[in-house]
Amino acid sequence: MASEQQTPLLEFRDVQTFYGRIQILKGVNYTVYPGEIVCLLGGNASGKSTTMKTILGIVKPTKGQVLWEGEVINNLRTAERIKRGIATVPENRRLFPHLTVVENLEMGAYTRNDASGIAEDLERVYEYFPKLAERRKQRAGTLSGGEQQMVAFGRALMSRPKLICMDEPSMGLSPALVDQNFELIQQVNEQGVAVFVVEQNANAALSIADRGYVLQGGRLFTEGTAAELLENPELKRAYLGG
Amino acid sequence: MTAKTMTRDGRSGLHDALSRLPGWVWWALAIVIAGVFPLLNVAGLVETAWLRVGVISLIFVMLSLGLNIVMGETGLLNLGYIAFFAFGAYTTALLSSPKFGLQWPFLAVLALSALVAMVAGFLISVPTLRLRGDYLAIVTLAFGEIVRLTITNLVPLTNGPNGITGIYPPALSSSADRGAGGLAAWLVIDKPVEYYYLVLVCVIVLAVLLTNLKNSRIGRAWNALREDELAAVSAGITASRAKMLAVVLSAGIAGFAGSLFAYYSNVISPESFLFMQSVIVVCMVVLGGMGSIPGVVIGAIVLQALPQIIRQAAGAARSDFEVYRMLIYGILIVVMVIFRPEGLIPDKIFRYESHEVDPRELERTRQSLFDLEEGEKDLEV
Amino acid sequence: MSLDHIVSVTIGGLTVGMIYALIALGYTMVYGVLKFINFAHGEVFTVGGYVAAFTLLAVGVDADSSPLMLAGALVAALAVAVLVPMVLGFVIERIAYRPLRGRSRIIPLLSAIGVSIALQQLIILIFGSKPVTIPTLELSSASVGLFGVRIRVLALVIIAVSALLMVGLTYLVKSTRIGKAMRATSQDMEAAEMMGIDTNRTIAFTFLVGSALAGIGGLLVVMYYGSLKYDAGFLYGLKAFTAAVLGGIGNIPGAVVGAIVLGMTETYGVSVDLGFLAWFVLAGLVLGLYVQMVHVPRQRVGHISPDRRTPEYEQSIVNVYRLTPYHGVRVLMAERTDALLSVSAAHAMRLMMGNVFLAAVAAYMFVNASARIDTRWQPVIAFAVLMVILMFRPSGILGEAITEKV
Amino acid sequence: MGSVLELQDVSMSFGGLKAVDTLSFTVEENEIVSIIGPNGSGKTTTFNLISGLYEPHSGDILLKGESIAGLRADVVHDKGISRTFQSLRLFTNMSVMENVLVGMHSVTSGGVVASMLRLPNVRREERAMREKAQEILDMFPGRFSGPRQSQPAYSLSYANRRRLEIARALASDPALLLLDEPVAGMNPAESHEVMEQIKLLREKGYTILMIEHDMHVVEGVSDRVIAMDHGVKIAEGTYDEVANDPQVVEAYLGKRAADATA
Repeated sequence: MASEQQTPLLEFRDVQTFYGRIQILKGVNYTVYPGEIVCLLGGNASGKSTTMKTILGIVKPTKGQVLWEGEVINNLRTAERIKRGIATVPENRRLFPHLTVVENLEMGAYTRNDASGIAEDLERVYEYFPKLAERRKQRAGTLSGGEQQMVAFGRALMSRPKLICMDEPSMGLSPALVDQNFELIQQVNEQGVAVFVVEQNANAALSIADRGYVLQGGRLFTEGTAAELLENPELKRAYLGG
Repeated sequence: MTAKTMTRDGRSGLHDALSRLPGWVWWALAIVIAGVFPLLNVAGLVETAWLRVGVISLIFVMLSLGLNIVMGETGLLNLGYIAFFAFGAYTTALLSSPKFGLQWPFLAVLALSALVAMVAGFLISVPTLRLRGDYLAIVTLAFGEIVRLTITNLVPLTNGPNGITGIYPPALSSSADRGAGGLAAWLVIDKPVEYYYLVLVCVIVLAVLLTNLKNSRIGRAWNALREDELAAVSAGITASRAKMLAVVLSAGIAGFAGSLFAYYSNVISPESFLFMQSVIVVCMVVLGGMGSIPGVVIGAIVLQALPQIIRQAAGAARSDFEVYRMLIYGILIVVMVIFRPEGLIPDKIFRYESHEVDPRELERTRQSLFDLEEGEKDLEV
Repeated sequence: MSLDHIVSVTIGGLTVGMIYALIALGYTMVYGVLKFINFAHGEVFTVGGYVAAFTLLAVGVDADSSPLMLAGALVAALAVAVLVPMVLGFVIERIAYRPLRGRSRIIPLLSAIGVSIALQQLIILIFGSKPVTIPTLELSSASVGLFGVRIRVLALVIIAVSALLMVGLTYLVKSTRIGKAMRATSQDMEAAEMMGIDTNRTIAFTFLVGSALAGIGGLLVVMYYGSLKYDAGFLYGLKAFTAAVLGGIGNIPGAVVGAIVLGMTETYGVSVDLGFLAWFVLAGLVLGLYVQMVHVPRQRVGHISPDRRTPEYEQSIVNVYRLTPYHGVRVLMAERTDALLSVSAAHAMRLMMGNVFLAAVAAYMFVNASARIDTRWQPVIAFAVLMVILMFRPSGILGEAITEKV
Repeated sequence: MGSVLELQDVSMSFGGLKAVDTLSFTVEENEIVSIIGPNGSGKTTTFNLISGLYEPHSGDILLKGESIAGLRADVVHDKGISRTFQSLRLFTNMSVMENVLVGMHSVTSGGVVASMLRLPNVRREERAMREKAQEILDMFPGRFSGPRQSQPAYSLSYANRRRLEIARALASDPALLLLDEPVAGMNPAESHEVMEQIKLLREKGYTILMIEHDMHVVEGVSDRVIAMDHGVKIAEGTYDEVANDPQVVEAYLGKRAADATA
């Protein structure tokens, strides 16, 4: 799927970030090629969430470069990044609980101005998740966990992304929902959208990913294809419960 | 130690040397200055007007020390604090003026004034202390205004806007003895210098008592509630009792100060108990440093005495002057909370609300807020 | 109470209520989005009234002005009454509030108080400390007959204009893009940022809208009463805040309902006999007794775990509520080891205190049935409503009950 | 008389959603029990119920046979349960020493007037408190020594803050210690140290109920493990029993994990 000659969709070059004086990312390098599923594994506080925020532009790197399709985007605003094709499914979904399903989906297309395009994409999301069409006027907070997950995915798709960043898709969810989530990721990926999954549950993530990075204490501990990582003895001990 | 090592962090050697002086040196110095100041007046070097400024400043020091207990130590913003001052002042005025022809003994009136304010503090704290910080601030504001409007409207008791006049000076003896002259006359406090020393002694005693209290388990309980109520409660602190104690104690101090104020100024009227006065005391605590006893003392003196000095020097009219003064106070609060929230003289380790938060904590905070803080209202249509 | 009295008092209450509502919306929107009480909002209202009044004075309108000139002056006054507060609100947010975002509640509140005080002094410095008074205009004194009562046209205009603005605001927040951004920001600021919403701009917009409404409120007050004092914003601001809390802060229709309720309470409070008001208090007492005697005990009994549920235990819980203070005090003193009983006893004491207070008030009112509350006490009514609502139902009449333990 | 803590059919729901559903378990004297389960399975709610932050809608909680359900958190603390929080909740503007001293609030008694006047009994108590606090801080060798004790808690490293929270909870000599994810966010070396610390506490006779995600720590210290999912206890037993329980594997360790390791 991914060829090395292609321009990477997203690239981190020696990115370092600080919160005050505390350094979180201590120089990390990632690349994501179009159409790939890449997972980022790591325990609590390894810098996963910060990576996520750095991709979205909510946190700005102190050093190093974030590149999007070969162009440095270190100082680009979040809205600009979304326009260029980055979307997110945040941890715990983070829907707007008092907004209706439609309104939540529309928030995903907030950066766009083409009413007809938005309407089209809305239809596309409904086709994708027929259940949401039934519930379109319902407040998001009243939906079941599985339906909320669909809204979160639908919301990300509304900006016509090239890359979806997925933060902890298994966090706090029942096994059935986790499975649904990973199936959704694969489904979305089959449409040609690259997915960057940040996950603690290494087994689940590696079972769908093409490649993976392992983060520990703000540094990359190891990286490789999913198959390589699954066989890595140290990883087995640390994350796979082996 | 050489001067070189002292200046290693780029500060001047003097500054560094000064900051190494133990705290009691500063206290002693302050007390000496405050104690000697009126002697200059006795010696004819300083006008009596300055002594009056001194007395009022010291009364405001007491008020600030009292407010600091709730605002600085316990973290409860009280915007109606001046109401307790009013309770003390009116209790004194009613018990020691021609209004009802009463002249109770000075010490009894002083104690009773503090007590009345404490009871008021208790009554208001019972239903309100469960409220969140910002709501509590507004409730106390409403309470302060209700008290003031009641004083203004309850003419038979308070003479309304005209106030109560002719409050007798504090006397340790009864009025009958005083007519006889001699020792009894000595026990009347009616000269500015005498008032000054009376209030100064009260302030010093109060500062010592409050410093002791601050460094006791009770002071720590207050601080813990200010820092994190949930954790404090989980560490065994009864929030309602500790907060109530803070409110009642601070009310008592305000009542006490109010009594001294009434005795000193001879006349009291609702004008002295406006919302603005509450804000002024808040301003003193913010400027000096919330939770810092020396800071609060300095804050009160700076904000009360300095404007008077400037006013006398500039010879400005009173009303104009008040406008500029309040304008500056308003701006001062904003500037302080933005740029130096810990105040001029911060409490020993106090760095109010300006932590560098470890993101590892941040990641978890949301979850925990979600767990425990219900009832946060979002915008709804 | 004759019908015409009721009509005129109701219209009067509705008019002030609508003015409170215009200001209350600013409080409620800012609180909804930032969870912060914008204490300086009352002063923004005053500034609106002042600049409008000075515009009218500058144009030189009086009772003899031609309709065209009058119309022109009003449009100009409206324009400045909207624009100046907007700029002011924007600047305040930028300078005094934005740097404090994310700090604990009382810090930005302190800043807001500072701004409020400073603004009040600035108004004095710029416009003087005397109330600004506009000439009597035909427009503001005209009246029409309604149900046999003379009603000022301006009162009806105020009610209509305010209602219109509120409908507009509801549409704005509910259906427009920026309105949705406001709601999204209010519900989850970080998630809103992840969607590409510029939350800073959204918050600034909230301040702009709130300030504009307050400015219009200022204009209407100047027109209605003919004058405005530099410190009017303090009382109007607090009343509007009361209204916002009364309706459930953060809730836009709630602010309007709360404002109308407050306006009515205030107006009726000083316009009718105590004997009439006493019935309302009595109704409150009946409700309070029902809560204490029936509702709460039933709830509490439901909390007893099944294995400890004996008829005696159930009865003792009920007794604590019904026979306080005797049982309550005894339980508090002697049986503090029993969780449910001691918690219930303390709770029962609080309820009882409230009911005794209500009974005393009702009794006083019936005894002095023909007396009226002096208008001097009118501000006290608003403050008392504020205290009572914050103490007993901080979520407001339209909000869901907030259940906080700790 | 046996169990230190006993939960009897405790239930609690938030707006219709059952966070804890008829949960029953016991913790025996000098035992370390761990609760595991996915986020949202009701673990922290259980802690909040035990420590008095929530009131159970039904069921009972007994501490040494005495009902504590529905008591206020400070009263529960007085009765002998102290806790740490998943999200750190230190008194950040107070010193390390003061944080520990606050933990002793309920076992000391100095009154207002006596404290203001610093009467001899207050001084004596204060001295005893500081000695005791010193003892507790010394249980973390090298972490809170000398001048560090008077530094504010915000100046500590993340791991030391977690340790200080444990120290504060120990200050009142609790009958039961609740640890909510004591090694969350720590690196393996730090986790290991805390693990040793917890073992040491058992030797000193403490009884501990703990929530933890780190399975190495759970395995290393627990006498018993309780697994929860959706507010219900789905398994209980030794670490090996629970870790191999198919329901636990499915709910917590993950089906795919099960497939992958199978």
